[in-house]
Formats: sequence, structure tokens, C-alpha cells
Amino acid sequence: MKKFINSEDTFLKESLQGFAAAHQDIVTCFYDPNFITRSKATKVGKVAVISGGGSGHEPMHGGFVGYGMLDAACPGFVFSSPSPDQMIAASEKVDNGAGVLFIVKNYSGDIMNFQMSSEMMTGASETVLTNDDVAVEDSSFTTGRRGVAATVIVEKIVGSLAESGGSLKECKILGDKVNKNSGSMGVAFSSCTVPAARKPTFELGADEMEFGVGIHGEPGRRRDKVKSALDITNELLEAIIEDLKPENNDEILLFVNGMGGTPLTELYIIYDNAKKILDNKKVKIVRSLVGNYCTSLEMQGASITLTKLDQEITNHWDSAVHTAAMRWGM
Amino acid sequence: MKKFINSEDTFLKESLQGFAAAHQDIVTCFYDPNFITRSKATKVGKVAVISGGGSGHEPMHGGFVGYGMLDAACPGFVFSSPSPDQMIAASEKVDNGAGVLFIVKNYSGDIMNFQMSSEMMTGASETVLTNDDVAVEDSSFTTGRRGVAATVIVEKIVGSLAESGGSLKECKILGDKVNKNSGSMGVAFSSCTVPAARKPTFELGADEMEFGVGIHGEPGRRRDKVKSALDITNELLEAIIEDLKPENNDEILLFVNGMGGTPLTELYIIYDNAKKILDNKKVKIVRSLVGNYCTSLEMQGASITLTKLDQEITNHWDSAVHTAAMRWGM
Amino acid sequence: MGTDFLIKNAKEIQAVIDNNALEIEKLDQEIGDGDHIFNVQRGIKLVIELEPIIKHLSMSKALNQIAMKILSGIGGSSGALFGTLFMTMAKVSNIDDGIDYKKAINMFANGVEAVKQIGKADVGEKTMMDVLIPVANCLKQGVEKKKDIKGLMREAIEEAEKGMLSTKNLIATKGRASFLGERSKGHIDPGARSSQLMIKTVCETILNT
Amino acid sequence: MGTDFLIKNAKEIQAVIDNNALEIEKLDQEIGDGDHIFNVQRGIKLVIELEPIIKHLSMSKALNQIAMKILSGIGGSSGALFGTLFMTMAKVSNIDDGIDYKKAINMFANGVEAVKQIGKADVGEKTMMDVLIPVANCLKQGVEKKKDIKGLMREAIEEAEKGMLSTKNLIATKGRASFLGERSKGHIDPGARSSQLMIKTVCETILNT
Ligand SMILES: Nc1ncnc2c1ncn2[C@@H]1O[C@H](COP(=O)(O)OP(=O)(O)O)[C@@H](O)[C@H]1O
Ligand SMILES: Nc1ncnc2c1ncn2[C@@H]1O[C@H](COP(=O)(O)OP(=O)(O)O)[C@@H](O)[C@H]1O
Ligand SMILES: [Mg+2]
Ligand SMILES: [Mg+2]
Ligand SMILES: [Mg+2]
Ligand SMILES: [Mg+2]
Repeated sequence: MKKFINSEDTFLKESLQGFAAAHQDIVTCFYDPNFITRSKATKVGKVAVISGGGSGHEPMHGGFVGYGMLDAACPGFVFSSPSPDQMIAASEKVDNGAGVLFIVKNYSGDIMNFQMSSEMMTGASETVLTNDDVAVEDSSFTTGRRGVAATVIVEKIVGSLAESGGSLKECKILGDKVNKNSGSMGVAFSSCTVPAARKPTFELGADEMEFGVGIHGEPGRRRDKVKSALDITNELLEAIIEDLKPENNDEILLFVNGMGGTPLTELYIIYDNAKKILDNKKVKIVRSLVGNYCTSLEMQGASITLTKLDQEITNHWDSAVHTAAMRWGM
Repeated sequence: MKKFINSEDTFLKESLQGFAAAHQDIVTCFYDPNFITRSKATKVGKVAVISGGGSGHEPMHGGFVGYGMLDAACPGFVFSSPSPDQMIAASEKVDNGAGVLFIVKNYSGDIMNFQMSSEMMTGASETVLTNDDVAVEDSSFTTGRRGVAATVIVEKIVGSLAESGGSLKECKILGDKVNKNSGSMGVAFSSCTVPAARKPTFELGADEMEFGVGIHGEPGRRRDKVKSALDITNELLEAIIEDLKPENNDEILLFVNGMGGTPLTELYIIYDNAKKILDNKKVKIVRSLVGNYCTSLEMQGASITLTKLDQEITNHWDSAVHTAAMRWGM
Repeated sequence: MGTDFLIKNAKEIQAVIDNNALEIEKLDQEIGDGDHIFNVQRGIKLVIELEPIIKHLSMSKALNQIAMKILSGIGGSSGALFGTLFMTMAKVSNIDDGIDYKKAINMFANGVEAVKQIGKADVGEKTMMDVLIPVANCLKQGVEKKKDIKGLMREAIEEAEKGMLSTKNLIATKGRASFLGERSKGHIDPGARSSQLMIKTVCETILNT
Repeated sequence: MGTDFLIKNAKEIQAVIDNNALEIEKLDQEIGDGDHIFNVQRGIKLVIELEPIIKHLSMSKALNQIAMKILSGIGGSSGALFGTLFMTMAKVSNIDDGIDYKKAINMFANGVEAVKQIGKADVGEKTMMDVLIPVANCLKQGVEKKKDIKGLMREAIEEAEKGMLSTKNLIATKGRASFLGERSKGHIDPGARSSQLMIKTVCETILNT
């Protein structure tokens, strides 16, 4: 394992310290329990939007704390859900009297820990569960689908609504809508290495890829031979489109997300190929996002997310945001 | 070689197309010869700032085209300097009557091609050469030092001055000053793979790192055993400080740059460790930048850049910028 | 049965888990995200470090401290699940008046019931519940039937082992392995393995007293 | 000597370079950035593709087309260097009136001088100049001394080889390898190797006519 690291035990703390110091105008970090808040207080009566999850997906979620997006983020250990005390401490710090909206990716661990937090909290709270990964079959008898990159989109949109005065209920409804309007799927060319494990989570042959991989290196739909960018893009889009069923002239946001170890140039190739395919299908790309936003440590790979837009969602996408990893309009 | 790619021949074109489409509000791409301009015309009398170099360092330079930074970028093939026809076509497109400032990294190929462009051009032009890599010994008898990550800082600062009405001469002087005020050094944990080569540029043992590596995977000062983040940071900083000689209470910008394959968490660990070391030396970090800005394809590694600040440079750093990869204040 | 029993068992469990660490790590790499062993090891270490604090506490307070430590120190599914187990055990009435085997079993069964509620998983879903539920049932019935405690411990060890092995051929419907669908078949569930080892260790401590 | 001579040689050079591609690639990986072979191969391919266009052109126009193609199609150091070589060769006066060996050598020497000026490298700096300059000097002197052309070609081949080999023990002071300082020693310069092969090929074509 080659990493910029001093010890597995201090990995998270040092990284958070660096993050806090580099962006002290935007965020403040608290430790034991670990959570990140905006450096400036928000106005009374604003719904507090809090997300969290295992670390290793940076910039998600800490990089999205700031004006127009999250009020706080709770980073767990690498790939492990944060614990209730983190969520409770964060909530106490940022709840402004209008309640707390939790944005939680659909994993057993995250759900249980966030649920325990809600139960232990005194104030009002709601939860938006993201489950956009179409690689996994959806079912109410099982844990269902994983929450992956669309979480970024949900956080932006809900964050904007909360900033503009939306109520807890409205934020919850909009968050659920954006999640329902979104589908994602990813592919990995290499594994990631959890610091504590000191070795790759899985092994891939020199010509293999994991198709439908999860953001923790969980196996996907199948192990496959590496294909051309166009073929991969095509297969990812097909799975997403089969699920989302966008109609002729539906407006969408096309989000090409890097898993951490793939260069931007390649993400733009995927974007180009996806655009050709979507143009052909008369799906209208009206908003775009390309970059490493929901990563899996140093994994080489990428995912595509489509989000169906309507005027409300588009407006909230365009509104000003000022976080460490996403910033426009201010 | 595992990449999102359709063929080595279309790699650059498709990537540029995706880039142009994803950021059409900011940039426009032209092909054969390839160059990128802002999508909106700039005001008459503004100095045009143009940079360029081999591809493979994205977001540099195309990601820095936009308000407050570059007017155009000329991407060469992967790791190969662009050719004069690109620079000439770009200059013709963006020269607004106040001349063209070329920002060129100090490599023989780049210098020769940019020099030929200047000679073939009719309008006025100046060149700022960046050579911030302290891993290489400086000498007037040799090619001297390489231009690496500080190029990003130079582009931001000079871009701001040009935007605010600085003359060609003033831009050239400020660019040279920022370059002289900057020192960088990097380390690689893994090689990059040039698409056309289909195999890694160099091989590193499982416990080895290349200390002082270049941004094209050129060998550095030495091959070394992997060390702790703190030791690596310390050695990088020592080399830079020996060169830059910041004095007590000097104000600096600390830029931790990822080479493309290293996750953000680790860059923040380097930032944290660097801050501790610099605090100790009473060097004052007043501005920060952390992320993948000057990369080497998928190389795992990072570099540190220090830039000594004064009021003028700091003001230009803070001014509004609106590019695909760097955006604030608007 | 006092807090020394808790610490003693934590230390025994630490040794057993460490001895089987590679296997457990591999199980979670195969059908999960590979962190289960580290979560469990971190949890046990934190509990053992509590020794100086909980040594002098009442049983309910000690269990609560352990629960909070596990809950906050592990994170992930295991943190919530094992944390809930201990938190609920502490809630059984009058445990500070002394604990006999009957009460201990009652506590454990209560804890398992709470774990079942928070995780919403039942037997057959390829989780630690395939170990916890059968063992809790076996112990409860044993107490009802007033079975000999040593025999009952041996039964529990067997139940745990059976439940753990049963997960191998199940298709996961809860937890991270559920994302794999059919492909989760053929692998033992990591949480089932770690729970089984812990239960075995505690039962053997009792057998050896 | 007409444009067919250029195309014929380009094709011969393509074969020779392809045969030595792995070696050249390795050389630039060792002390450069590994792209030299691709730059050269791309350049040759582009020149050969020019055949239908330059076939009917005058020599000066053909050379200019080739120069522009190399300049714009290769990029990197090689693009500027080889582009300059051809651009300058085209500038020698009266070449459209017919080219004899003397004029051809004059053209080449002129080109090399321009390359020397743009690259600011002289003999001993571990670049292609260690091949180009000695060969140009040898040819110029040969013409002055009115040497037999075939013998002169053999001399040039030897000079090129000697120059190429000499780069091995030099410390690079120009080009990308200069960043290596002492560590550049022990490797032949890729540009020196590719130029040497090209010169050898052209000389052999002349020897075989
Ligand atoms: N809903 C659930 N109910 C009961 N046990 C569960 C549930 N989800 C997961 N588990 C157990 O947790 C184990 C995984 O724990 P761990 O790896 O620590 O957490 P995570 O899955 O969050 O990475 C699984 O092997 C399984 O036994
Ligand atoms: N300043 C220079 N003068 C003459 N030749 C040079 C100079 N710089 C580089 N070269 C030659 O160019 C070769 C490298 O070419 P190439 O790999 O195509 O370009 P780059 O170095 O830009 O990657 C070197 O081997 C050397 O022979
Ligand atoms: Mg986990
Ligand atoms: Mg090159
Ligand atoms: Mg796990
Ligand atoms: Mg090269």
C-alpha cells in the first residue's frame, strides 16, 4: 500500500485537520465526535441539512458543506457509517429551530446509525434516503439499491431549497423527488485500498473491469473484459435509461463522476460519448457535471448519473453555492 | 493499459469535445489546429493570456480558460508541446489589440514551438517562462528547471491583472515575479501511462517512490523507499524552502497539488503536515489551494508549491475567476 | 457475574477474533466492503480500554458505557448492531442486584430482539441474525426447560456454528451483501462468523468455570 | 533529385524506424518522457500521406509542405526541430532548378544550422545535434574536397553512428534529459538515435542508386 499517510489511526483526523485549515473561510471541523460545519452561522429558521457516511468518498460529503448546500457533514471511518453521537452533536450545533434534514445513502449501517440518531434527538428531523444505483435490483424485501453519486445532486438541490427558506417537509419531498428522478451506474478498472486493510479490496485481471461496481469496491453486476469507452458508456447508459425511462425531449442533468484515480481527460471522453448517445435518443442534456465528486479512495473508474430535471430542480441547481468542492454564483 | 478510450488517435479530440460540451457556457473548442477559447468575447484592449503545453495535465490548461484567467489554451498531444499553428490560430482569435502574453512551461519543445509562433506572428507578444521545479538544478548553461504546478498560480495572477486592464509589459513583469516567488517539488508513487505507449512510462517497486518526479513521469532526484506523509512533506518542503528562502513572517500561498491518481484525503494530510512544519518555521500560510490542478494522467503522487505573496499578488489571487476548474467570486 | 466477567470475556474474544482475523477480513471483502474485521477489532479494543472505568461501576452502568463506546467507536453496521445489543441488555430490570444465568439469558435475548428491530433482518437473510436469533431461542427454551447450564452452553455453541454455516448458501437480502443478489451465495456472512466466534468464546468461558 | 526522392526516402525511413521502434521508445522512457518514437512515427506517416499532394509540386513547395506538416502534426521538440530542418532546406536558393549532390548537401547543412539556432544546443549536449552537426560538417568538407559521393555517404553513415554512440556517456545539458543531470549518463539520446537511423537510410538509398 502506497499512500500519503502517517498511521491508519491518524489518517482521518489529519485529513480533516488539513481540510479545515485549507478551507477555514468555509468550514470548521470538530473532533471526537467528528463533524464538519459551516464556518459562518446560518439564519434562524433555516432547515439544517446534514449528510454523512463513511470516509473515502471525498469530496463527498465534507466538501459540500457551505452556503447553498450542507450545514454539516459527519464523516465515519473509511467506508464505515458515522455513529449516532456524531449526528447528534452536529444536529445540536446546526439546528436553527426549523429541524434537521438528514441525507443518507441507502446502506444498512448508515440507516441504522442515522435512525438511532433521530430517535435520540429531541428536535424535529426527516431523512432523505438516496438509492440511485441501478446496478442493484430494487426490492422492498431487501436492503434495495445503493446510494451513490446522485447523493451529490440531492445535496445540492435540497441545500438550495433549505437556503431559500423551504420547510423541513418541503425539503424532504424535494429530496425524495430528486432521488427518484436519478439513476447511476459505475465501472471500476482497479480496486481501492482501505488504509486499515493495507491491501486492495479486490483483485482485477489486467484486462478486466468490474461492471456496476459499488462505491466501496463492492462487486457489481459482473466481471467483464475491458471495453472501449463508447461501449462502456453505452452499457452504463442503457441500464440507467431502462430504469429512469426518460421520454423524448426530457431534460436531464448529465453527471460523469470519477472514482478518484481516473484522469479528467477520460471523464470528458465518457461525457462526449454519452452526449452522442443521448442526443441520438433525443434526451436533452441541459445541465452537466464532470469530475471527482463521489469517489472510492484511489479507485480507477467512473460512474454516470442522469437526473431528470424540471423547472424547480433546475432553478435549485443553478442557485449560488459556496463549498470547498462545488462553487458558483458567489 | 486500462483507460476510458476508444482509440489513441481520437483520445484528445473526444476529450476536448466532451470538455467543450460540458462547459459550453465557459469555453469553446476549435479543432485542427486545436485550441480552446472563452465562449464570450473579451473587451477590446485587454491583453490576451494564452497558455498551452502537452495534454495529460488536465485541468491545466484548458480548465483555466475563462474570465479572470486564460483567454486561450493550446493543448498538444499527450506530453508533447503544441505546435506553432495552434498558438498562431489561437492568437488570431483572441488578440484584442493589446498583444498576447504566452505562459510557457520551461521545456525545450515548448520553448521552441512557442518561439516559432512568436516569430511567425504579426502582433505583439511576450512570454513568461515558468520554471518552479526545485528538484532540478538551475543553470544558465542547461535547459534549467522544469515548469510545473506553479504555472497554475502564474496563470491565475497574470489572468487577473490582464482582466483588470494591465498592459502586456505589466503582465509579463508580474508573471515573471510570481514565477520567481514560487518553488515546487513532487513525488510519485506510481507511473502514468501515455495512451500511445499503452504501458507505464516507468516502473516502481511496491515500496518505492520517485522523489522529485517531473509531471511527465521524468525521473526525479532519486528513487527512494516510501516514507510517512510527514517525512515526505518535510523533505519536499525543505527542498523548496532552501530555494525560496522565505523569511520569518513571510506570507505564502500553500498549494498541495495531486498528480491525478491520489485521493483528496491524502492531499489534505499533506496539507495538514505542511502546515505544522511551516507554522514551526514561522512561515505564514495566508492562502491555500488543494486539489488536482497540474496532473500527470493517472499518476499517484503529489507536489507542493509555495508562492511568496505580496499585496499585489494576493489581490490578484482573490479576484473573481470563472473557469471550468477554478471558480470563485462569480 | 460482575463487570470483571465482561472484561475477562472481552479479552478472550479479542484473542479469538485476532486469531481468525484474516478469515473474517476475507469474508467481508468477498461480499461486503472489507472493514468488518477492523470494526470488530476496534470495538473490542475500545471495550477493553474501558476496564479502569467500568471496573467500579454497576452492571447496568458498565453495559451502558460499553454500548456507547461501541456505538460511537465502531460506526458502520456493526457499531449500530452490537451497540444496540449492549444498550438493550442494560435495560433489563434489576440487573444491578446480581445476575444469574437466567437473567443473563434474558438480557441477551432482549438485546437480540432489539438488534432484530433496528436491523429489520430475520433468520434466513444472511446476516449475524442467523446466529443471534437461533442462539437466543435455544437459550430461552433451555431456561424454560430448566436445562443444565453447561449442557445449554454446549447447545448454544452448536446452534451458533450451525447458524453461521447456514449463511453460506443463503442469498443475502439484508446488509451490504444483499447488493450482490445471487452472487452472495457461497460465502459465509462475516458478521455471522464474528458473532459465532464471540458466542462460542463466552460459552466456553462459562463452561470452564 | 525530385519529390519522388523525398517520398521514397520517407517510406524507407518508415520501415527502418518501425524496425527500431521499441529501442527508441525505451531510450526516451529512460531519459525523457517516452513519446519520441510516437512523434517520429506520426511525422513520417503524415509526410508519406502527403504523397498525392506534393508529387506534382516544385521541390521548394514540397519541402515547405513537409515542414508545415511536421511542425503542426508532431508537436514536441521533434516537431520544432525537424520542422525547422525542412523549412530551412526549402529556403536555399534555386532549388527548383534542379538539385545536385552539392546543392543537396548545402541544403542539409543550412537546415542543421537553423536547428542549432532554434534549439540552442551544440555538440556535446546529448541531443540530436551530436549527430546532425558532425554529419553536416563531414558532408560540407567532403563537397569542398570534391570527394566521391559514394565514399562520402559511407563517411556520413560512420559520422552519424559515432555521434549517436557518443551521446551515451554525455551528461545532457539541453532537452528533457538535462533535468536528470548526472543520471542522464549511460543512455543514448533518443533523438540522436532516430536522426542517425534516418541519415543512414538516406545515405544508403544514395549508395544503392
Ligand atoms: N440489517 C442488518 N441486520 C442485521 N445484521 C446486519 C444487517 N446489515 C448488516 N448486518 C451484519 O453486519 C455485517 C457487516 O458489518 P460491517 O462490515 O462492520 O458493516 P458495514 O456493512 O457497514 O461495512 C454483516 O456481515 C451482517 O452480519
Ligand atoms: N534544445 C534542443 N536542441 C536539439 N535537440 C533537442 C533539444 N531538445 C531536445 N532535443 C532532441 O529532441 C529529442 C526528444 O524529442 P521528443 O521526445 O520528440 O520531444 P520532447 O522532449 O518534447 O518529448 C531529444 O532526444 C533530443 O535529441
Ligand atoms: Mg463498512
Ligand atoms: Mg514530449
Ligand atoms: Mg463491512
Ligand atoms: Mg519525448
